[in-house]
Parts: sequence; structure tokens; C-alpha cells
Amino acid sequence: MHAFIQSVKRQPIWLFIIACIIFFSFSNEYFFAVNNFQNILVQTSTIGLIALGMTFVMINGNIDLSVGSTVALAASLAVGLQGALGIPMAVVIGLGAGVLIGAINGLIVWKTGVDAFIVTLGAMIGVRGLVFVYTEEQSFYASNFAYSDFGMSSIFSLPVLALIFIALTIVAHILLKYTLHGRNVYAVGGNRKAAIEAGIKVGPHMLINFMLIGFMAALSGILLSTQMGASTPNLGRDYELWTITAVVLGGTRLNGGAGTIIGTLGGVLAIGILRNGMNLMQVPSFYVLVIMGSILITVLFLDKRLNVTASKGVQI
Amino acid sequence: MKASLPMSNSSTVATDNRKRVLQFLGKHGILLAFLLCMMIFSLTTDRFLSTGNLLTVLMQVSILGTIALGVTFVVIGGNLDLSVGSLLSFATVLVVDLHDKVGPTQAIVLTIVFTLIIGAINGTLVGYLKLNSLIVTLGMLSAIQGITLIYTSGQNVDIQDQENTWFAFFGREAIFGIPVPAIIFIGLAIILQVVLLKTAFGRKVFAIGGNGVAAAFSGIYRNRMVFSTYLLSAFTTACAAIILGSRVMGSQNNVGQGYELQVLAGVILGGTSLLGGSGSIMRTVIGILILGFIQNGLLLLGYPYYAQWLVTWVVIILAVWLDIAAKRGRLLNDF
Amino acid sequence: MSHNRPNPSHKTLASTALKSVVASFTVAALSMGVAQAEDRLRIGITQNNVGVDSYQTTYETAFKEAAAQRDDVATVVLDAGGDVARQIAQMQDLIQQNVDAIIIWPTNGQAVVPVVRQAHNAGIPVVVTNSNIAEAGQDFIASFSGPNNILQGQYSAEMMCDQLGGEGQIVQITGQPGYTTAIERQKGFEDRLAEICPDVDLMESQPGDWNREKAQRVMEGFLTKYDTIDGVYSGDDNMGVGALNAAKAAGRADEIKFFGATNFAVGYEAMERGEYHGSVYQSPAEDARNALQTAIDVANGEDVPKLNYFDTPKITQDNMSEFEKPVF
Amino acid sequence: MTAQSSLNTQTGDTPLLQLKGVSKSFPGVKALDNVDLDVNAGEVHALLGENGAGKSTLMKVLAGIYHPDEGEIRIEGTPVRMQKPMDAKHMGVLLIHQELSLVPDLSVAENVFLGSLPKRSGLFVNNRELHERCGAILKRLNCRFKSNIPVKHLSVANQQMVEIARALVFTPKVVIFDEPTASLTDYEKVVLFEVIRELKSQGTGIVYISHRMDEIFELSDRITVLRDGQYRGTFATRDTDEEEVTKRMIGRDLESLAEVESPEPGERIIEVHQLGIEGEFRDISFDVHAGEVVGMYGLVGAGRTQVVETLFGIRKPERGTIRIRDELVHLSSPADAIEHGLALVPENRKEQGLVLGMNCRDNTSLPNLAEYTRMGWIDTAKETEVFERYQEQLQIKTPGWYQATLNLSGGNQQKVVIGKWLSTQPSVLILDEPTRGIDVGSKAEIHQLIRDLAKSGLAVIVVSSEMPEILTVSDRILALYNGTLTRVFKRAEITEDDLIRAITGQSADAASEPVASGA
Repeated sequence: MHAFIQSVKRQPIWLFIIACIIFFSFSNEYFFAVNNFQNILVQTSTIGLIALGMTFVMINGNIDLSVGSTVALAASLAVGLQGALGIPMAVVIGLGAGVLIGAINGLIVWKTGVDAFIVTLGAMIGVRGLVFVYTEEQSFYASNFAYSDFGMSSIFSLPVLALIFIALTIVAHILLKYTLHGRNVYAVGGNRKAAIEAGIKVGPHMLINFMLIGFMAALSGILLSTQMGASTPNLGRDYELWTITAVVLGGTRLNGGAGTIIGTLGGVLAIGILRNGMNLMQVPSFYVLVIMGSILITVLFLDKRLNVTASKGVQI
Repeated sequence: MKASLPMSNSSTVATDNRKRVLQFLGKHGILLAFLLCMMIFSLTTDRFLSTGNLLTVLMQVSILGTIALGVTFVVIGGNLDLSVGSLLSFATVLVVDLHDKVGPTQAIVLTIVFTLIIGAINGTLVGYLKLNSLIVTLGMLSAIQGITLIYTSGQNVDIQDQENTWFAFFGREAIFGIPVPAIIFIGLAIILQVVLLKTAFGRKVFAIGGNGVAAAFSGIYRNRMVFSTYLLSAFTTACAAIILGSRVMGSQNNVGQGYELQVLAGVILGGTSLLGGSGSIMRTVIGILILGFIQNGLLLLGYPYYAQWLVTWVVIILAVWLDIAAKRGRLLNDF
Repeated sequence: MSHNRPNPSHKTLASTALKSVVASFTVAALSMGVAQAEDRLRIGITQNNVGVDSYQTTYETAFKEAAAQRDDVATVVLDAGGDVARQIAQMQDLIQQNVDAIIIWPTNGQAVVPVVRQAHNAGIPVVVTNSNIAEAGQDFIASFSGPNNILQGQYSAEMMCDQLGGEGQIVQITGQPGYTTAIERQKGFEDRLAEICPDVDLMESQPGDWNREKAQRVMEGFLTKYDTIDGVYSGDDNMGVGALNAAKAAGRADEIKFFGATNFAVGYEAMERGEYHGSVYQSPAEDARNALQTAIDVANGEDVPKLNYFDTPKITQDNMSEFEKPVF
Repeated sequence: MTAQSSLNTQTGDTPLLQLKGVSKSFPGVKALDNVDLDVNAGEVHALLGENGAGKSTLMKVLAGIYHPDEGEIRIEGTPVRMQKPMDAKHMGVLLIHQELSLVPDLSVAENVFLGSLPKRSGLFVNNRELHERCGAILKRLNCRFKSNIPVKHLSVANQQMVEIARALVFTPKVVIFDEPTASLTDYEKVVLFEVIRELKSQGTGIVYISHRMDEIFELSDRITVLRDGQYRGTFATRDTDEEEVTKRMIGRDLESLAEVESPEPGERIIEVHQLGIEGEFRDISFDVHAGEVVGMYGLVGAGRTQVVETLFGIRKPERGTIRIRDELVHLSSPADAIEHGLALVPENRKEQGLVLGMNCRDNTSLPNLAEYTRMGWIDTAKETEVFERYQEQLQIKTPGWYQATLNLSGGNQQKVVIGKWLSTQPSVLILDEPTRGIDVGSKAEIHQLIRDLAKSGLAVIVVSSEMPEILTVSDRILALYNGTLTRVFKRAEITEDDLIRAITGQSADAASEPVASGA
């Protein structure tokens, strides 16, 4: 129990979640219900899966803006090809496309030294073009209902998508905390010079991280398309902005070195709960935008006040 | 040429030449890319090089370009501004809505004032409170979009009798055949280039972007400077909104959607470094023109509008890679 | 030598600050008095993208007014903001609240079929409004209430055909790709045009995404590319006026005939000035009232026609005096 | 080259590590000139020399960071070629930097085994083995902190222990310590010496680099002295004393300094009274007259930089007052200080002194841009003329004003910074470590420049940790220890050991109260 208190103290976002749950439970009778929580888990799984990959990339000191387009590409491939190649094969190709986009981003960042923000900004624009080229601006639609049934199905009364999200969160946590690659992600992000001097190969680790987030974005896109039983060319717009928001809310620093999967999960759930709660309370969508923006800035301000101890008396 | 370093062991002539070629490309690469792109399109489509088409493209990019001028100052100062997208929607909606309520002159003045107030909020959060500019302006992007929707409660706004209002001047008229939006864009670019290179303000923006600590140690008020770059970015967005409002004589709430990343693409393409401290207004103008001409050229060639996105992807990465390779003297990293 | 160890008091500062934020929330919510009496019919609606244009906003206000007048109906009004995933989440929330009927203005005709099916399986009748969903979803919905978009496309084709005298070169600016209304109007227009006016040549079509400024840019591209353009068909008047602006700036407006659909106020005025030549009159208020009425009937178990179109007549410069100016 | 071979191989067996005739030069300076050095097993070999004598260059050659231009490195007799630092580590030569290179958010154990974490089934880190092995090393260094806490929560001293632990992972033959005691308290110094003696007893060769005489005599078996990059002899610690070694190190006897007469001090420009910031420094009082150079001397962490930053408006003083020409001033910002005629050549020229991307002229005119601007418009001609005047006066070697300061040598960069601050016509010029990391040639020029500036009527404050520099430039010296002013010396009454005692807190005369060693 003590460990739980300890981790919550270190990540105020979980405090915020508990406060939100209490608040929404009182103000709306439908909020505090098992299947509403299931709904929240399913709804947040889309951004959540990408956020797991984004945590690795950001701790490593990089960023990835192309996830939104990768979501659309993977979804379009998975739905578009399943008629001809069958669902399993189409899904594999969709995931492969995501990993390939990640590999391209990773290689360019590694070998050319161009900043990840610029490389993935270019990829965001370019991959969206690929999606429109492949789909010729049309939405694709899964004729075989088994595909969309999967999205809506549940196993021992838990929605499949929620299960996948929880499972991958655990895997990501283990990958980051207990594997060699995970610890080196911190090393490269925390002190790149020390990492290089210690013989850690910075390039390959970056490449792995970008392929990982490419895979997660593709998986997120495909799972979203199973919910919809279709894919649209404009799928995933602004997902990169919401993913970065969730990871930053979870305590990951932008210039790398710090952050945890638990924190990111907190950030993702915080956004999910806020949206769901405000939906149930019928807060008009205009105000939701303002509330989300100001909460992000408030958390940023609180985080700076608590963690950064400026050296004494400096006033410049 | 910098003081010649005694090259270590392999000082073959080849590495020197390669370094010099890279340096040349780094400096003038962007101009070459622009000319190359113009040449390709003018050869492949006969309509491309007509003055009519060139002026149309210049007019079409003038809105994106005007915003990019202010954002260039923010980036040279070492920060980012993602809020310009919804700020454009806000300002356009405001100027159009107020036009019929209080008349064009007051509408323009009030719009500039309110846009500057939002720019001041950005400037305070990033400049004085020293919060991370990417996340702050990301939050403001969402908040401003919300404010715009609340202001219009979701409605479109239109100017009733569009014919006899001098407000049409900004977006629709032309002087000596050159569309007014293009004149505003290029005029503002020239003024801001001079401000950047020739005035104390510009020199200080380079200083806080290049090395904020050294600038502060040299007596520059760093917070105030960062604050003013966000005011400038808000001002140029307001100007762009006036052009857009006048051109369309109406506005939807999400008219500025997606502009923020396109503006950044133009600034980066021009060679302004995201780390701050280097860049110029003219290079941004060229970056924006390249984006505009790629779009126009491909459309004239009959390619669908999304084909330009693929070309933009390749062009952005090539341009920045070239710039970094020139500085590093080597094409690829070795770690 | 001072060592600055992490100061324990900081952490308590965090929790107090966050608690105050939450406290202010609670006060705001209670004042809005959300809980409602239970005997009334509860109808949920998830709209497409209220902010994007006036038609949808006017629809929402009309819907709320219509519901307010009836004391036997309570509504849950949601807006998907154009995001398919959010609309699915909203549908799931409405199912979770077990409302008596759901009205959906689909953000995408195909993508909402599975979640509509989910509502159907949960025993909640679903009424589609304004823009129908794909074929496969038809047997999961109680009814579609809204304009007949294919018919609208045909009307525009007929108007274009006779005002051009049966021949000429035209261009088309379509709505948002993948959006049913855009697809149906384009299909209705192109099929009917080929049928009644084979000599009219549709040179090129590009999307305007229901956005006037984008439509203006697309039209400028057409004007540069084609020396003679006799007619322009736009998915709605908002984009139609954008195309008109571009033509006027290029000084070629008078040689081109402009047609659209969903007559907006700006379209109506342009017609008064003689610059705009035809559109289709469609009232968002009527659209909203129809949808609400259909949902109430369905919730009470009455059977309603599967396709419940309301009339959307042609409007041209000659007969425009019979219609009052649209309010959006 | 004195006959140094006889002293080296007194133990007969081949040395663990040997450098023969090593030279290394950088643009404009020959950092190492034909240096020999050898380290035997189970020996602490001290490497002594002033700042800039080539100690750090030699250390980096040993650790495989730099490649020698000439000469050869032998390990246990066989010549070796080190491509990169990892090669040196695998050959058993471990370097412990002065600035620690740790990953703050990783645990102690993960930092100790950085890059070579023990594996389990290929993919996973074997945490059990990791913490076991790390625990053993920590016990050996008798550190009391646990191996799973993140490194950022440790004190500087403990972080240094982690660096040492990291070296021991490679079972080193030779360990090089670079100024390890810079920021340690006396108690922590004792623990460190224990560890070094323990390594020595296990047969490891230790190279101990420092310019602190007392530590060297307490710890080392042999001492090698370097000056201006040249080998100046090796002594067995037993049969030499501080006097002989210092003379060999400084190369000019102290007395010659005394008769440089101090000029008659002019008007009092700046007076500081009981200045203090909690936790940094307290009740600092002194004054500086026109035409006078006041030296501030003390070890790292004595608070000197914090004091001058307060004088320049970078920090807000909590207590005490600053008077300029007897008029009370409150400096709210560097700009405010500049207006009051103050100027600060900062300690770190790359991070605080210059905007490296900008050219020389633009850097020079930055502090008082208003001087060159009318109605916001910069008069570049006047700017260029001012820069070229200082380029001439300070002998700045650069192709022209357009040259980016990035491409200049350390000495020329520092001259640009000095020129920059002279261009503001200050009445008080503060220089913080003016010649750190600068070639010996430019160092002498800068010292001469400081003397001339004082003569021309400027009040000058020089902060330095190099005793020879302080002694050559200062008319009066303020000795600082642990944030307090322990003694003020006039030029005539300066003796070296009083100075050293004053900056190490054991002041001899009763006047200054015993200072409790800071926690």
C-alpha cells in the first residue's frame, strides 16, 4: 500500500484522476458504473496505445508528430485489403506499414541528424498524402461483419479493446522498466554524452523506439477501424497533439530523461475521464475545448512550480 | 574562410571540396531549390509561368505567408507558436462579425487589439512564467478554438452587402495589377526583414534565440523579448485575418484549422533552425513560396490536391538535412 | 556548502492546489442542476459538427426549441465535432444511459454502422437525420428523416442543363470527401446530367470541404487552368459563393452560371443580385422538427416510413420571391 | 630534459602505464611538449601543475579521448593505440572526470553498470545480479546509500562515489582522478582518501591530478610537475617539500612579486557592505578604488561567483547594501548594473559570455546596443569601427568582424568578451576566471591587459582559483571560504601559506572567528 501512496505522491496526475472521479460521480448518476468505466477504457485506448509508444520516444529525447497519419494508413490498409487477402493478412500488412513508417522516421533522425520534430512533421504531411493516394479520398468499409464484431465484442464481460490496452500497458511498463532497451532509453534521454561514452549505441535505440511507436499507432488505427467497421481518409487528425498532451500530463519531460508508463496511463485516463464526464454532464463542446486547453497549461505551471528549484535569488 | 585548421591525418583535397560544396549548398540551397522547382513546373505545364498564375499563387500564399513572418521571429527567439491556427479563425470571425456592427475601421482596430491580448497571454506564459512553448501554445490552440465557437455560438458570420464596402480593398482589389494581399504580404516581409537585420529589436531576438543566458548576462531583458515575439506573431496573424476576412467576406469557425503546422513547415523549409538563433524573413518567404508553387504546379499538372503532400514531405526533410550537413561538414552522422 | 535536498513540504502544496481546482468544479456543476425528472421520454442526439457551418447551428437551436415546447420530452444534445471516434464514444454513452431513442447525424455514413447496430441490439431505436448511413446499416435504423440528397443533385443538374441551353463546359466543387451528403449529391448530379444533357462536359471535380475559402482557392485554380467555364456546381451555397468570389475577382463572373444546394443566406442575396443562378431550398428547422417528431413516434412504438424525406424544392432567380430568406 | 629516467623505474618491474615523448598541439598552442610519465602498480602518482599547464590534456590522452601527435603509450610494456574512450576502459585505464557524467533518473546500480547491465534471457536486465554486484562495490567503498535510489537524490560527494564505483566495474589497472576533492567537505575528503589507499593496496595504479599541495603530500608516493605543457621533473614525495615543488611548478620565485609597487588608489568607486544571500554567502564587505585590482581567491564552492553575480544584478541580495560612488543602488537586472557602470566578464565564456552563432562585432555591441541605435536603427559603421578599435587594442586574431565567434580559439573568444565589456566604458570591471582554459601565451597578455586597465583608472575585481594569477594581478586579495570573507590581504603582506590557510578555513590569527565547516 505504501508503494502505491509513494508512486501517487510522485505523480500528481493520479490525484487529479481520483478528484475527477469523485466529482463526476456526484454530479451525474450514470458516471459511477462498471460499463461506463469500460466505455472510458475503450474510448481512451485509441490515444492510450499511441501514448505508450510516445512515452518511449519522448523519454529518449525525441517526439513523433506522424502518429495521426499512421493511424489512418494502417486503418485504410486493414479495411481496404481484407476483402482480397482476408482479415488476418490485411491486419498484418497494416501493422507492417506502421512499423515501416517508424523505421523510416527513425533512420532519418539517426543518420541525417535532422530534429525529430521536423522529420515527423514532414512524415505527418506525407503519410496523409499516402492515405489519400491509396484510398482516393474514399472511405473504406468492412463488408465482413466479423471485423466490426471484434471491435464490439467482450471476453468474460470485459471489452476486447480494453483488455488489449491494459495488456499492452503492462507489456510497455515491463519493457521500459526491466529490459536493457528500456534502461538505455533513459540513459540516452537523461545524459546522451554519458551514454555514448559508456558505449551505448544511441542510433539503434532511437530506431527501435520509432518502430515501436509506428507499430502502436498502426495497432491503434486498426482497433479503431474495428470499432467503426470502416476507415476514413481523415482518421486520426490531431491525434498527435492529444497524445503529446496525455504524455506530458503524465509527467514525462519534453527534453527527455524522465517519465513512466504509469504516469502516461494517468495522463490518458485523465483526458478520457474529463471528456466522458463532461459529455455526461452535457457541457457544450465549445467549453470542453477551453477546459482541456487550460487544464494542460495549469498542470504545466504546477509541475514547474514543484519540481524546478531555481538557484537562490537569481532574477534574470 | 575560417582560420584553416591543421587537418588531422587524412587531409585529402576531396574532404575540403566536399566541405566547401556542402557549405555553399547550405547557404544558398534554398534559393536553388526554389529555382529548380519553378523550372520543372514551367517546363511541364505551359500555364505555370503566366503572370496571371504567378500572381494568383502569390495571393493564395499571402495569408499563410503573413502569419509565417511573425512566427519566424518566435522561432528565431528559440520558441514555437502552435496557437496561430485557431488565432486566425478567431481574428477572421471577429473582423467579419464586427464589420457590420461597428463598421470596418473600428472592426479592424478592435480585432488587432483583441488578437494582441491573446498574443500577450501566450507571451506571459512562455516569456515570464518560462513554461514550455510547444505545450503552452498547444493548450492555447484548443482554448482559442473554444473561445471562437463560444463567441459565435457556432454560427457562421457574414458581411451583409459585400459590394460597397471599402473593406473589400484588402482581399480583392489590386494595385497596378498586383493583388493587394500579395502587396501586404511582401510589404510586411520587407519591413520585418529590415527590422530583423537592421534594428536593435532584431539583433536582440537573434541573441535570446542563440544563447538566452549570454543575452541576459549582456543586459537584455529576456522575458520582455520573448513576450514581444509572441505579440508580433499575434499581429501578423491579425493582418492575415483581415486579408482572409476581406477576401471571403465571411468566416467559418475553423477557417484557420491546420495553418499552424503549415506555417511551421514553411519556416523550417526556409532554413530557420528550430533551436533558435538563426534564420531570416526572406528565407521564410521563399519557403512559403515553394510550398505554394508545389501545390499550384501539381494542380495544373492534373495531380489531385493531396499529391503535393508527398512532395512537401520529401522537400522539407531534404532542405533541413542539407542545412545541417553544411554546418556539420558531413552528410551522415557517425554515431 | 549548501545541499538542496528535495523539500517534503512541496508535495503537500501540490495536493492542496489540485483540491481547490476540483472544489470550484463542483460548485459550477451543482448550479447547473443537471438531474431531471424520470417520467418523460428521453431522447439523445449526437450531431455531426455544430461549429462548422450555420446550417448545423440553426438545426441545433431549432431542435432544442422544439424539444423545450414539449413537456413530455427530455433531450441529451451532443456534438461529435466532426470526429468519427468521438461520435462512436457518444453513441456508447447514450446507450449506457439507456435513452428511449437516439437521433444520429452521422459524421461518416459507413463508420457509424457498427455502433448503430450496437444500439439496435440494445433495443434502442435509432433515427438518422440529414445524411443517411450506408446500405448495410439500413436494417438497424428505425427511419431516416432528412432531405433527399440524390434528388437535390438531380434538381441542380436539371437547373444547370436548361440555363446552359443543353451544352457547355462546367466544373464541380464537392463537399467533404467520404461524407454521405457529398457523395449522394455528386452522384445525383453527375448521373442526371449525363442523362438529360450529354453535351455538357464536366471537366474536373475537386473537394471544397464545405469551406468557402478553400472553395475560392479551388475555383482560382480552375480559372487559371480552363479558359472557358460555363457553369459551376458546388455541394452547397457556402462553397458556391466562394467560387463566385473567385470568378468576380478574375472578372469572369458574368460568363459563368453558378449552382449549389442547401440555399444559404449569402446564396439567396447573390441570387437577388443576379450573380447566382440556382440552388435547393432546405430548412434546417424543418429538418430538426422532422427528426424530433420521428424519434418521438418511434419511441412510442408507432411505425414510421423508412425513408421520411421532407420536401426540398428548387430555388432560382425567378421563383425566389416565394421563399423567405434563409436565417443561416 | 632533466635526467628523469633514474627516478622512474626505481621499482625495477615494468610500469603499469608508460607515456614516452608524448606531444599534442591545438591551433595556436602546444598543449603537451615531449612528456614522459609512468605509473607503477600499487602507487599513487600525483600530477601537479597550474591551471593550463597541460594536466587535463595529458589526462585526456591517457584516457583515449585525444590522440597524441607524437610519442607512444605503453600498458605493461606493450605499446597500444586507443581509438576511443571505450578502448582505454577495456585496457583497464579508467578516468574519473571532475564534472560527473551520470544519468539523474537512473538508479545508482544502473549508473554504475551503464552500458554493461547484466542480462537475463537476453532481453531483460538481471536486477538481482545488478544490485548484488553493485552492493559489493559500494560496500568496498563503504558507502551507506542503497543501490536502487535514483542518482539525482544523492549529494555531490556520493555522486562522486558512484563515478568511482563505475570505474571499479572494469577492474581497472590504472585509475585517474581529476581534481576529485573540488566540492567535497573535509569529512568526505577523508572517506575518498580511504578509498584511494584501499585501491592502492590492491595493486591498482593511481594518477592523482590536483593543484592542492596539502592533498598531494598527504596521499602520493611520487609527484610529477608540469608547466606550460612541459615535463618539469619527478620527485619521490618522501624526500621533497612544498617549497621545492611549488618553485618547480610556478617557475618564478614568489619574492619578485613584492616590489611591483601598487599605484596610489584613486576615488572609491564601489563599496559593498555585509552582502548576503541565505545558503550562498554572508556578510561580505569590501570596497574597490579607481586604479586598483582586487583579487577574490578561494576554492570552488566558496561563493565567489555568487557574490559577483549579485554585484551585477543577476542575483537579488537578501541582506546588505551596494554603494557606487557613495550612492546607494538597487540593481534589479544586468541592464541596471550596466547603466551604473558595472561590467562582468562571466566565468563560462561559451555559455554566458558569447552568442557563439553571432559574429564578433554583433557580440561586442550587444551590451549597449542603445549606443549604436538611433530611432531603433543600428549604425553598423560605428559598430564595426568600435569593434575594430578593440580588435587592435586587444590583438584579437580573427579574419574580420564578420567571423562567427564559434570559430575562434579560446583565447581570442575571451578577448572578444573583454572587448565587449570595455566597449560599455565601465567604471567597475569584474572578471570571473578570466584565463581558465586559455593557452599560456594569451594568459600573460590578459594579465598585462588587466594591469593596464587598472592603471587607466578602472576599478577591477578579478575572481580566480589560480594562485599565481591572483598574485600577479591583484593589489589587494579577498580570501573566501565557504561563503564568508575570511581575510583581506594587502599586496605587501601576502605570504602563500597564510593565503592557503585563509581559503581552507584554518585561519591562523585570532582575528577571524573559527568557521564551522559547512554541512
